[in-house]
Amino acid sequence: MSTAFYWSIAGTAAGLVLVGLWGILTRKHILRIALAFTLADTGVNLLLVWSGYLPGRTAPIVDGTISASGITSAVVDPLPQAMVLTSIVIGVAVAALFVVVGVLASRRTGSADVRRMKELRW
Amino acid sequence: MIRTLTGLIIVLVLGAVAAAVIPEMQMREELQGVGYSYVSRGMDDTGSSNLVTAVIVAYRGLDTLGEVVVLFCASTAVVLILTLYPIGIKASEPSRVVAFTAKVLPAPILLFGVYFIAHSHISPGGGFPGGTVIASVFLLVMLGSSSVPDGRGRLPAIESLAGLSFGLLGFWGIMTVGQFLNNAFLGTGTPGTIVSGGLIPLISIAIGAKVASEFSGVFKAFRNTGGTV
Amino acid sequence: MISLVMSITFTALAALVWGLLLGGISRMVTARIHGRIGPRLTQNFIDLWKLFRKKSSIHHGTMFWLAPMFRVAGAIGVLVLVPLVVGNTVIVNMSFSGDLLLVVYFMFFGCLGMALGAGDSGHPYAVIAVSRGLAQMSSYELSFSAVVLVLAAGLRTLSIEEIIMAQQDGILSWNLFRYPFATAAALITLLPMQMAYPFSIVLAPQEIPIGPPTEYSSRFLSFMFSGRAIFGVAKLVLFVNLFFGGASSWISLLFKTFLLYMFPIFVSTVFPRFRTEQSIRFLWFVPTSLAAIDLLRVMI
Amino acid sequence: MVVALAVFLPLLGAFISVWLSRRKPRLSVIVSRLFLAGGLHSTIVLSIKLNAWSFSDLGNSIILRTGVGAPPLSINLEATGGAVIAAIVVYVAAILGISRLTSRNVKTLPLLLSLVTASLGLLFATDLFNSFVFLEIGSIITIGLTAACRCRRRWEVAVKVALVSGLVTILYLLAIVVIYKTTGELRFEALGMLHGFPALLVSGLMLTVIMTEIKAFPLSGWGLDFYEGASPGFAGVYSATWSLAVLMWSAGILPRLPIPNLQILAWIGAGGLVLGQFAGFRATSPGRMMGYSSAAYASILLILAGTTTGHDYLQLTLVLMIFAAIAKFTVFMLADPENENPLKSAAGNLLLLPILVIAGIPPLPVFWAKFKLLSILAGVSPLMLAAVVLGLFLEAVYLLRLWSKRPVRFLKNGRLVPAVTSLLMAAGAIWLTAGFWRSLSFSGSLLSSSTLRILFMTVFGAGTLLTLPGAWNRIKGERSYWFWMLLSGISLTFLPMAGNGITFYILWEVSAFAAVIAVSRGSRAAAGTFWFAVFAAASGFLLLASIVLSRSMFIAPGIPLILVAIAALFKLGQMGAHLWSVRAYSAAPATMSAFMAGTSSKAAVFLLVVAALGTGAVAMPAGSVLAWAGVLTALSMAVMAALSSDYKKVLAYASVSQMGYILIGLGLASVMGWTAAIYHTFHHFLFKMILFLGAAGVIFRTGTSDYNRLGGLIRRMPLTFTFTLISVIAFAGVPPLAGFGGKWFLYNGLIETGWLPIALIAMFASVVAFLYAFRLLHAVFLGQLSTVNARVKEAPLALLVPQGILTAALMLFSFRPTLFLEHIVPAIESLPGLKGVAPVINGTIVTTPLGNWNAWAVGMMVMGLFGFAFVFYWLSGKRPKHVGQLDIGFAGELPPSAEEVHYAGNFFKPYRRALAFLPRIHAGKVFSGITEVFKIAGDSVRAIFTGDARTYLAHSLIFLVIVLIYLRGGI
Amino acid sequence: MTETLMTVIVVTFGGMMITAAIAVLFVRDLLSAIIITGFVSLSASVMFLLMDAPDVAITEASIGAVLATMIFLWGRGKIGGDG
Repeated sequence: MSTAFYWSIAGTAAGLVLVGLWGILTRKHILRIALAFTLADTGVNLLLVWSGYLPGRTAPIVDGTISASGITSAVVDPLPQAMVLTSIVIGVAVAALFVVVGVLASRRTGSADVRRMKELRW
Repeated sequence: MIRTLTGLIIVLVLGAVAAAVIPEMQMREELQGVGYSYVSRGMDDTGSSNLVTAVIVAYRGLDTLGEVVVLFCASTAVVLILTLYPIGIKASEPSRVVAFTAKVLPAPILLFGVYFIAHSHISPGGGFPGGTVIASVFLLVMLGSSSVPDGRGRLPAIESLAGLSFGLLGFWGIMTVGQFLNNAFLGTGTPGTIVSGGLIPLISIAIGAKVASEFSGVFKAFRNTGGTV
Repeated sequence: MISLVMSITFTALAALVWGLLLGGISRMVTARIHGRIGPRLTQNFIDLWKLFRKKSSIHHGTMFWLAPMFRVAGAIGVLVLVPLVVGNTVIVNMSFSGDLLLVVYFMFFGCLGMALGAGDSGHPYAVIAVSRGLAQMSSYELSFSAVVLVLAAGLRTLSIEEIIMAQQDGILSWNLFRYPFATAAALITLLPMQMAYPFSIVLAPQEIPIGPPTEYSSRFLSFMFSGRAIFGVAKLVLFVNLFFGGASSWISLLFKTFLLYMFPIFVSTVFPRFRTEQSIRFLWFVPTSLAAIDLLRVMI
Repeated sequence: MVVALAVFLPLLGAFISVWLSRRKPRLSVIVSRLFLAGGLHSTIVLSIKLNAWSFSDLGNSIILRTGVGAPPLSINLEATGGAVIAAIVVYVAAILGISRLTSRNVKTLPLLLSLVTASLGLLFATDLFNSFVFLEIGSIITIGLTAACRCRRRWEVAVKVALVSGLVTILYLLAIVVIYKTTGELRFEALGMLHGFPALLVSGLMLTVIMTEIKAFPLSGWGLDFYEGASPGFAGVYSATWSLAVLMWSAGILPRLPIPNLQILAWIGAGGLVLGQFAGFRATSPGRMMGYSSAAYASILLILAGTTTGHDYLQLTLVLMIFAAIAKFTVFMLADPENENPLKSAAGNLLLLPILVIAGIPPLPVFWAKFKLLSILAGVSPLMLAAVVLGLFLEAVYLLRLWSKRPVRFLKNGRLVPAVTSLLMAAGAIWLTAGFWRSLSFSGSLLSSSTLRILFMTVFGAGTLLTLPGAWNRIKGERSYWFWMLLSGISLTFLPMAGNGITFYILWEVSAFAAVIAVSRGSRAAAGTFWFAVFAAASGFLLLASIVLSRSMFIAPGIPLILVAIAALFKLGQMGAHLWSVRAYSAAPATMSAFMAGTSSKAAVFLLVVAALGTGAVAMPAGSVLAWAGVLTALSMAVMAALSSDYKKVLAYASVSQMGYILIGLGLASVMGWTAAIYHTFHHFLFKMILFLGAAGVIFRTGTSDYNRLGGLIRRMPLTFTFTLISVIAFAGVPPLAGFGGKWFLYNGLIETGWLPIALIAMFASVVAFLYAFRLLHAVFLGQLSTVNARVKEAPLALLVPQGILTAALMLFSFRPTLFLEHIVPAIESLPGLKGVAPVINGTIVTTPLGNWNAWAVGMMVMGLFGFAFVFYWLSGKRPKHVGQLDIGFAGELPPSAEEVHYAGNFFKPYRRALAFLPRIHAGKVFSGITEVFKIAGDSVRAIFTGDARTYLAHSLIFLVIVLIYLRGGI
Repeated sequence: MTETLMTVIVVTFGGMMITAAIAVLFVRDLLSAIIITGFVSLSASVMFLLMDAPDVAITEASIGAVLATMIFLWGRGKIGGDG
């Protein structure tokens, strides 16, 4: 049963990444692209945590319920979680900067359409 | 239309790749690789009962320092850009509901944030969420007042100080045990208590302060441009 | 050394006399064809002497001054580089110092001097004549080069001496018969070389009273006349040597050069004048094609 | 500790400056500089500890441990020798760039300082996730600083960078998921533990990430836009800090990718190099050109990763990347693409060095790496070699165009940056050249005959010395070029001493590019320099290709000979390539033209001699091709010379035409032919030098080289006229002067071999030479003296004395050619592989199987006859008096002004008319045709860079899909 | 919490998240898109919680859901339009 849980999370995460990529490739509005990025980021983060998931265990926080000796079979992998924390913060930092840049860019070109931002090419 | 379809095709192909690769990633029953070591040695090495915090702050403190720098750079860039190229108008008068909320809520939220930061080594939380929560207090206060709070120099000072202390804590480690950002050279204390985990609480505070001041700076910059936030 | 100088002096004087005589004959013949009486045979000698006696009063510069010397030196130089009579050991001059190529290239020496003098005169029409002359010269040199190559490659030698010796087996061994097309080409090029009609556009400016002969007067002009007379003879001798079996005696040399000299004169009188570009194209294509036939024969 | 200081000092500085910059902006700059200086000091200490400067043990490292425990639990920073050197470059660039970046807003300081930390972190990183964090810092700072700098298109660029880095983030994290899930590790070593499908997926993802980050074609779209649109100040700092770090980091990752056959990387790189540089060929903005150049370096990195390993790999990547980074930094610091004003003089000069460094011209540092790379590629695949050489050539072309058009402006206060970076590049050149010194050889063993060697050295050395005094006399508008001429001449002089291909190549290129620089300083050089540089580059690359193809020897039979021959023909400026030679000769400073036409063109003859000997003499078919090329050049260029009316242009055409005879001689591959070639080489040197120096004098005094504005100068410059007259008679081939000898040997050789058609055309060409020879003398020195020039003086002594010396030599060898021949003929006879018989020298007589030539006797005779005529005239009566130049018989009229009477223009009108039936083919048109094809190719390639950021993302994803399909071996 | 319940929650949330994600791309109103994105983030934080990652869940909820949404809202206010 836990395999169904496992695979459905993977499916959700992969689906989010793909939808996000699709959005990045096809949307025109700069904020919409930023949203698509956020979606893809969320998917990737899910995948990361998913990669450290072990069934039937608890969070990697040692409290009274876990004995020090049996800890290796009691908690999930902490490293992916640590990485996701970093990734979330980075994601929001990039998103903030992107939104600011996007806002100023669209005020400059008079439109939030990325197709208008191709003065530089070839 | 063509673009949508092309995008769809690319995405579908990538989906096929994903469909091919995900089944390769069979679920494991046991910890593997470094994960096992973190779990088995984590508490002894770092004295933190929150192993995620142990990894973040102690084992892979360098990543976290980098993460702080990411945030630092992003907020500096945002503030810089919005100062260089100001847009919009000054803040407008807040509605009464907001003003009321802004008076009532800050204290409990602030407490919550401080708790997150201070207990990062024993319970879920940590500098990042804690800092964010504190920053949201700042935001709330800002929304509640008609003028932008004049924190000139204070926010950057906190930012500077927090960043410097993080870095200097790192150097302290080098000078004592030759390992940058080592947290354990002063002893790790009893896991599960507030005063444990070596330097972890200190680093968490530094991170929290930094994150809080940075997000606050960003919000201030946003607020300066006027608008809803 | 002294014998060489004497031999050269003799050759040069003889060529001068013969050249002036030939010139006189040509003036007479032309006059007869035109139905005139024409000048005396000795008219050229008289003219030359008269010019030489008159003192030149003006000059235009160093090169103007030196041009007649170039002309004379160039003409005599060509003459003495060419063997005159087969087997004559007394008058061999400098004919062992160089081969056909040297002679061909040395022929430019006098021309260059003339041209420089004309240029230094500062007279635009003089230079127009030079420009036409050079253009035409470069054109006939194409076919003449082909002829030289035919001879050199066919006879495997560049030495004029040896070219003559190769023609000593009877009249059929003459290059005239061995390489008839090349000879024809060479004879055509002889016309512009002698500035005969239809290639006489070069002379046009001096037919109205402008151009080099106007600027050059008296003694300068006498030098140039002598140079031209000697040069003409030298070219005739060269042609005789190259195509007509050389000369086995002085009589035969005189005879052959005389006959050869008559050729351009007769052609001149019946042809009108080409424009420069017409003559350039004619010389590029007609004689060169003729020579090319023999060149192909030689190559195969 | 030192490592930590090196990496984190700037970060501490950043943390301080974020506060300080609000309070005390100027102090914060100083403090930041101090922190950077401290970091720089640490890196230097590190480099000394690691003995990194020997460039030999680049793998040595000092490790900084972080966190708790040991890897794989914690993260190490590993300062390897190569990374440390790159780190020094990062620091230097940051310190130099700081004033430029903060000049408008000091609040950018924290970002700049953080960028240094991020760069160093990435350079020293050993962990995949740690690298990711540093990559993100870099991206964010790039976006931020791009947006913070004031230039028109910053927003567009910032959006594009943000989008691309967002995609890279996603792909990289996906790769990390797969890696961690599969191996349970995050160190770089984890990549090696992958197998099967995950390995494939990770390779695809990482390759896409890396190629996007390093801006390798075809994933370079955003990078191009970035370099074009970002402010030059930031683009410069970026390229020497962040871009360098990313490249070095990628260099560390690429070989670890779990791809079964890494050579595919090299193919991707080679293909990208060619296609990308085709696209770059069309770039017009300087920034974009630098972007394409950066794509080229990314491609080279891929090639290196695919073909080299171990120490070679470390060394090559390091050298290539750091010097390219320094050079690019310098270019950007000098450039201000926003401004369309023409450059001040200094900027053009300063711009050249970095551009030559990027283009890889020896002995500049990048060259050594490129040379080694090409030698390695020669062993891998000739096709790849060809692709790389073509790509590098195209890159050189547009870089040189960037320089020659000089669309950039020099900054008033920015002299420190170019000074420091130039010093660094020069130091690198010296350092690397010293390192490669053992591979150089000056034994002169390329040409076995010492006589010929000495001959060539004499030509080169004497040519340099004799033109040098003239180079001090400059016409108004020309800039000092004597140094470059001297440099070119010195390298040429040593050319015959070269003992192997690489030595030869270096001397050749130094000489060529020094000449390019010298030419560029003429007052009207703009037209000539670019094509000169292009052909110099083309011949250089061909030569380089042939050298690396033939490995140990200089020339091996087969392909390289053709390459060398084409290289030599380019250098000679033969028909087709005369595009450059004529333009450059006529555009260069006058004395420089003399040097080039008279002296440095002989280097190509030397090359051909060496090449022909290397293959055991020129084989018949190749030889006849050479001869035909020569004879057609000789004729066509002679006609062109006769029909043009510019003094220097005529000399230029004439010079090219005369080179044709040398080619014919060499093509004959017989003793006679070679005697002709060598004889002509030497004498052409003599008389062409005299002619060009004479022209230099005339142009110097009159300021014009237009025939229509000259004339009559014999009266003002009699000595120049005399020298010119003598050399004209000589090169026209009129006995008794020396030019005849060359032709005589040549025709002897041609008739001996039976190449009669060639002989015929050559003879015709030599008569056409007569046309321009006379026209030259007339139009410049004879005819009417223009009133404008009525007061000009004789040429300066600096020009006259060399002419006098050369004329004396010319006269000596005209009358006594045997003095020359008795050394040369035995030397040529002793060369291997030449057929035919040698001319026999007996006293003053030279005899061949066909004829004989006694120059001494002929000369004496002519002198005697001339003297006789002269004396005869002199003695025979009263001398005439000199009259004014307008005092001419003019059909009874008074001639108008001197100018109107001087007849110089349209001189051989009938000739032009007679030639009218020929189709007029301009070499310029042929080359613009070729250029057009290149342009179309470039346009179709660069069409993929639509400018829409999402297209760039699609490129990355499509590339990912293709790579995955390829790696999987099909769908 | 039983395995079955967890699976049901995950499948439900997963389906909603993907639907919502597609909706973000296609919904007309930008404000709705931003709010839907916030919803996706919030759902993700629930999933993190289910995967025994409370730290991540807290962070995602506070940073990913709230902070990011605020930033987007600010951006929308500055740009306007609903493209």
